[in-house]
Amino acid sequence: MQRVGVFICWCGTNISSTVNIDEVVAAVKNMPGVVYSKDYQYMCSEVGQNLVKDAIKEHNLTRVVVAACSPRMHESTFRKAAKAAGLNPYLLEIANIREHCSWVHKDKKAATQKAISLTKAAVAKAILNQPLIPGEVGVEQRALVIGGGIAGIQTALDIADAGYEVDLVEKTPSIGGKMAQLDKTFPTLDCSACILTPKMVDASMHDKINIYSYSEVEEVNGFVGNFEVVIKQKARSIDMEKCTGCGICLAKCPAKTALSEFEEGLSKRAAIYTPFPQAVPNVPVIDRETCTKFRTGKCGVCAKVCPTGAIDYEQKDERLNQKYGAIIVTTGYDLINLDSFGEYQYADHPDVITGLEFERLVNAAGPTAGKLVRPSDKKKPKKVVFIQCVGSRDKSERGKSYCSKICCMYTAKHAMLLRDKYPDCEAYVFYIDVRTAGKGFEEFQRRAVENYGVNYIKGMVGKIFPTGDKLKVNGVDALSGEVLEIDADMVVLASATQAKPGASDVGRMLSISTDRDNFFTEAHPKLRPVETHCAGIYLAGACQGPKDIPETVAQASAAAAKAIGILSKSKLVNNPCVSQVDESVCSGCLACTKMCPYEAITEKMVEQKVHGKIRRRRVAEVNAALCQGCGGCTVTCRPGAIDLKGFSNKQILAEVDAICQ
Amino acid sequence: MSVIANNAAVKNAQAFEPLIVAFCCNWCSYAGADLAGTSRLNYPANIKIIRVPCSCRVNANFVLRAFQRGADGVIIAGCHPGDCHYMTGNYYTRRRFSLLKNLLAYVGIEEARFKVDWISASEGNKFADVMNGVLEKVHKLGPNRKLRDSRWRR
Amino acid sequence: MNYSYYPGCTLKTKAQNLEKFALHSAQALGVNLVEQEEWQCCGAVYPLSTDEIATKLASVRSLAAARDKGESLVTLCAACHQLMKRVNHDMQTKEDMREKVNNYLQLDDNYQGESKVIHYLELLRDEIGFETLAQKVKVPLKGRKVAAYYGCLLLRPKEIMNFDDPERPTVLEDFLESLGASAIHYPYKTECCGGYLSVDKEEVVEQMVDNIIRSALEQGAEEIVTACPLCKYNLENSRLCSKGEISISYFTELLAEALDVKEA
Amino acid sequence: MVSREKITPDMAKKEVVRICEISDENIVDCMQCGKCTAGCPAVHGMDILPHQVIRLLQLGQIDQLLQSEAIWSCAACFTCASRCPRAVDISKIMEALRLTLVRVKGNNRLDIEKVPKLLDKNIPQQAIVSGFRKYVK
Amino acid sequence: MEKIKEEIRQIAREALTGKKVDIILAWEKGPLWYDSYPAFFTKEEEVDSLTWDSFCINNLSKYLLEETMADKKVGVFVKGCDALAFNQMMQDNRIRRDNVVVYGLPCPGMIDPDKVRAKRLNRGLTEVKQSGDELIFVTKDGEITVPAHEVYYDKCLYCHYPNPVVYDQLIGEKVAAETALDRSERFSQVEALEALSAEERFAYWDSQFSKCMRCFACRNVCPACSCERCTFDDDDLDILGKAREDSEDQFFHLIRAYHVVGRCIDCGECSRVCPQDIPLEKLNRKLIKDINALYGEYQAGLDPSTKAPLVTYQLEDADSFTAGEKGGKGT
Repeated sequence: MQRVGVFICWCGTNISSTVNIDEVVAAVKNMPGVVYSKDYQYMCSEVGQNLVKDAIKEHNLTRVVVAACSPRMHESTFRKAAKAAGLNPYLLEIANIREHCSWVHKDKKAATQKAISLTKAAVAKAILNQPLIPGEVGVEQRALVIGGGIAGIQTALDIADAGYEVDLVEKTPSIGGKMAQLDKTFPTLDCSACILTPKMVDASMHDKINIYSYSEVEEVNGFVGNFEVVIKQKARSIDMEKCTGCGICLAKCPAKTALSEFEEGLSKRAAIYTPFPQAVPNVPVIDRETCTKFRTGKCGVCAKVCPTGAIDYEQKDERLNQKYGAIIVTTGYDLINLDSFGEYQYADHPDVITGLEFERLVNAAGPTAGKLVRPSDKKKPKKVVFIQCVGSRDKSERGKSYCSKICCMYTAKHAMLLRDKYPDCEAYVFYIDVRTAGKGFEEFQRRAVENYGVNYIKGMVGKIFPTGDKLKVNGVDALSGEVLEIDADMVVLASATQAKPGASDVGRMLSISTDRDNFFTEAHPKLRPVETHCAGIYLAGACQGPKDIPETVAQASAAAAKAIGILSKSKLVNNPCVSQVDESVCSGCLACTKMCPYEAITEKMVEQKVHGKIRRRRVAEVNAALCQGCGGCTVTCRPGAIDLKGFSNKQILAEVDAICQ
Repeated sequence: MSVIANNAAVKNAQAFEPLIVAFCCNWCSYAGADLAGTSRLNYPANIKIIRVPCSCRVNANFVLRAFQRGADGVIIAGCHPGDCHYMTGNYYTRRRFSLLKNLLAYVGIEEARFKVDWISASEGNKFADVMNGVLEKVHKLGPNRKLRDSRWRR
Repeated sequence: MNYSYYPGCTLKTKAQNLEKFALHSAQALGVNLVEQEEWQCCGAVYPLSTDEIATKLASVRSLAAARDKGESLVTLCAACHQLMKRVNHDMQTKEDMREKVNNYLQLDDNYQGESKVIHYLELLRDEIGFETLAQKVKVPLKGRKVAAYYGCLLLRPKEIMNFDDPERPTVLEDFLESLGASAIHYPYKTECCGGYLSVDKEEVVEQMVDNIIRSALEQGAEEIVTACPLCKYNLENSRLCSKGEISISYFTELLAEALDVKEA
Repeated sequence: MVSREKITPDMAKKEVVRICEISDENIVDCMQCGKCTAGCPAVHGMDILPHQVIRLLQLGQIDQLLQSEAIWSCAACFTCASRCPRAVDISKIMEALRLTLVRVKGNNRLDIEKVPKLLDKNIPQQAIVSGFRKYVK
Repeated sequence: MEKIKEEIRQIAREALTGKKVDIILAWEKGPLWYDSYPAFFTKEEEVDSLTWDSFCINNLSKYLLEETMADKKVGVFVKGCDALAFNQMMQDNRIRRDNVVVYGLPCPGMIDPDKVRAKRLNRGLTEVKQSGDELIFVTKDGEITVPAHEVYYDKCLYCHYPNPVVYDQLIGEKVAAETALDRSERFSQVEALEALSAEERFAYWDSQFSKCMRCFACRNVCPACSCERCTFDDDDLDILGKAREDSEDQFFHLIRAYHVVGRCIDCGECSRVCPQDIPLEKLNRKLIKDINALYGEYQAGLDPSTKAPLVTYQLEDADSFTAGEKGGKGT
């Protein structure tokens, strides 16, 4: 017979205002197996925990039930307390009488009855609990960072500086990401390249960091501490050992027909290219779709001019298998495609550009060498209209319902840069709301208005009518109710940010979830912002949601700290709530092996003595290190030969019975 | 489904206090229920939640047992397909209980008494809505006698 | 290929040209448009309120008749097309309305939005294909500078009409190019002409059509084609048009001309 | 003159609820960006701008709207609806406002007796039928 | 069948004498006209009583459970439906394939004794002979010929797999696989029930389930019910008592049907052996019908290498409980 102790928390008034604690205490006394009960104002406090510990010792409790807040909140707290008192922590159960009871019900009588019922279920389950001992697994002391933008670079540097090996995988030929494309950064207007390039170089020089550029993660298996990853290194067509980055091939390549990705299509690049001069690694790639050699078999100019013989047309994709203890996802964001916003003429008129294109147009290293001119006729604009929220805060099919967060600030920045370069050029900003929550942000935006004379108009643009060499912008000032028409020379659209198109595939590969907008979901929106629900996998940067550079870098360091927390351990404990097979009952049908998401169940042969005879039988076997405890197998198993520790068939049936009493 | 509508239903059925057992997966729906609590949303106390690691842990036995023991409705809630914490668990849930739901309807259990839905950790509102929705329908149906063990006293 | 064809009342009176040339051309293209029996006026404007059923019944009758014949329903008038398409969409998606309409109509078979509604232009584009059309052109409209005017009813709302990009449609331009004409692009091609406001608020309509024609003229258009009788009326009523600066015709007239069946 | 009492938001007003029901649109979705007004081709005929129409509804100021010319200047061209970032179909709200008026007996926008004189010989049936559908019950 | 019976006997004799197998599992004629029951043959001389006639309805595959057979080498005769059962048990790893020699028997159909009685053909019946699509009932008073489909089991009339889908050796010629009745018709009774109201359906099933004596014959005969220890026999789990209680009958039947989802080969043996005539096939077929509709046609036992519907999934699987799409207006 088990000796159950029940502890009922008031949670100040959070529980006690809706649940009559006295009634619960009285009811608990009559529950089968309960030998002790106690209520207290804050059971999670040290005093409260001591009540639990003392009672376990004093009353020889063999099972403990705490009726309090959600187990997702304090289960581990109370388990630790139980352990400290010498009780196996898995002999403790939580009854959730706060989130699932006092906070959602108003009727005190009904809430009290429900609290009793939930506690009774927890008692019934606890009686059937078994002591569980977590297993241990080793930790591979190496981290994988997926994505080489500022988030990935910062994470890699932080982990490497802590002394652990880091592999940084970047899909494009160079690390640097979106930040490398930016001209200046808000709210300080310091040059983006000036602050990013040193970090890129640090990463490439760091002896603990290996950069796999032009590479992709193809497969991820395993679990925290022991991820097994396949990295695909795409064929660069260049021998990275031999290439010195002299750049002769880039200049001599005759196929300069591709639009430069880095320059947002505002200029052309050669078939053999490095995305930008400060690329890391400074080794070009051959874009095989553009390259004449690959398309027709003729040409080969780059190979002829290369002084070191680094060009290798025969190079093939290579696959690399590597083990990691932790993974950090920093895959970044994209801008939405504006094709469906025909009223803004983005696809039809060259002088309607995106904010990112504006960055390139004002950048000294950009396609116009920093001379801000209209793409159509290379003339200096006299009136520029900026439109914010193009696709952001847009519930319709063509937009994104969220705020893209960075546009208000970069639009202010753009308008200031414009007015700075051309004081005689007028700047108009159409906005729905201006959001400047950030250190120095509000002051920055006000400077645009007050010192730089940027005209801010609360309202939107209905349509742009290209008329002659002007863009007739039909807008509204919603505050005054004036309908406006502006003859602009150029229009800059603050297009919404979005998750990378492949994010959900990456998510599936890593078994981390994505939200409705395909941004990766953090484990808790407030308290676990860089963790995912998958232990050992962390998030940083705009792949988790729109973010500016300061936030991204902060998150990157946070994710690095979390990863270091794993890497610094030599052993990790397992969740002991895993499946186990009763071999005497298992028929060996192995249906469980077919559905197990972790391939944690295999078959094995056992010898059994039946009626004096040895019988060799096939049965299922669970690898406790791989099993994550979903319990799916237990349902495929008709006779119940496979059961889940901590959530056994008997335990759940007992809960059902208790709840229904 | 509004609380107001639900209160009306309560008035109509007066003495009938349904019992609804909800199996919620730990990672999404149980967390969604927690969020409903944190957001102080309202749903009636008739709904009682049993935590399971994943909706794929729910055995058909459990559902039938709840009905045997006097539940007037049973709910299984898990992560949205594609978002399962265990990668693919709820895809199996979807198949298993699509069939069981049809089977229960086939032997004459009113469809509204058994509900499977996907509720993510961020859908506290949906959690309350789903619970209120089932309760409202069960209210209209009245107490469940089918499958109920005549010896069991609630 | 057989199609059920819904003409609508305007095509039998003031817009006979829209129909006549369409039918001649269809014949030349080997398409059999069979006018529905006992069709009724669709009501000209789609009732936007949720609580109107009676004004949608005529459309459902036509839709159901096409369903019973197993044919797609072809429309020609932009207003009729909008109505047919939206009522059909309602019948597909709004359970409540579906139930009420079927209760009322007592058809042999309940109608659930099974029919496919296509506009004559969609027939040309998707079923015949502009390339095939171009091959059948006998008298290419070389040198004609034609601006296509879409109006509203074919394009919006996009999710339901599914006709073309509502902001940057190309079907009429592609059509014109296939006839050998030069299609003039101008930003006002999708702006509203004022529609039925001409009954009540002529002064509002005046400015709307003015904008449209001016924009077309600016881009060098010499004529405008449209698919809607009311658009044509409003455009023709404008000052610029009265002055003879530009002419308005139905797209089917140019089609018949190019196929050399205008006088068939 | 603006009186303070007049600008108290009253979303629960019966008429506003009715407008939302007839149109099946959610006026709280609107965040007053003004995109509808900016793109409205008939805006020059409006005394109250489209986004202001929604704002007044949000504030429960329905009387002003029912007296306005704006609702009669809307050509139901759906330009606003197709561009609205909040997926609010204003053309449906305009229609609901018109219906609120014409459904009251004797409240037709057009005097049927006078209609024949309004018409010229070229006006298509479509215009007349549409006009009747929009202006008369 | 007469000719094949002789062939079978010969094969059985040779297999036993040649020590190819230790046991032959086949049918033996009993004292009653409809009695052709399963029998083990270990000696050559026993084989004379081996039979093959239109009453060999019993499925022999179920006897092949590895624990039943220990390590003996068995030769077994399988009809079409028995072969599906064999495959299903293979899929469940309940048969040691290398210990079994499978002799396939194309099956013309089996006679339902109840139909014979209904036609009063059983009076003085001595023998039934098959002749094409007709059966000749030899009685003391002479011979009566009836069309075979009039006396075959209903399930045989829907049978799609009269020819064994697995065998080591096929005996005789394959028979035509056309079914006497449209195969989709096998769901007609399910559809009839579906068309009733919930109350009517419950009343129907309640009256059926309450007849149950929990003899477990349905389970024991079922090739899909091959667990080492059935969950209903798990006293510790306490899900099924011994008392006369409707809810437990309902529980048993629902879970039994549910446990054979994706395994049920639709052989109909459960209903046939039910002493209370509970129409269990209407439960099984409901589930088969839903699987086919939701996840595509699946025939259990056809190919042991395919994954059963409940241990696999598709990303875009339909379900029966979420109405409409996510999001959109009004949600």
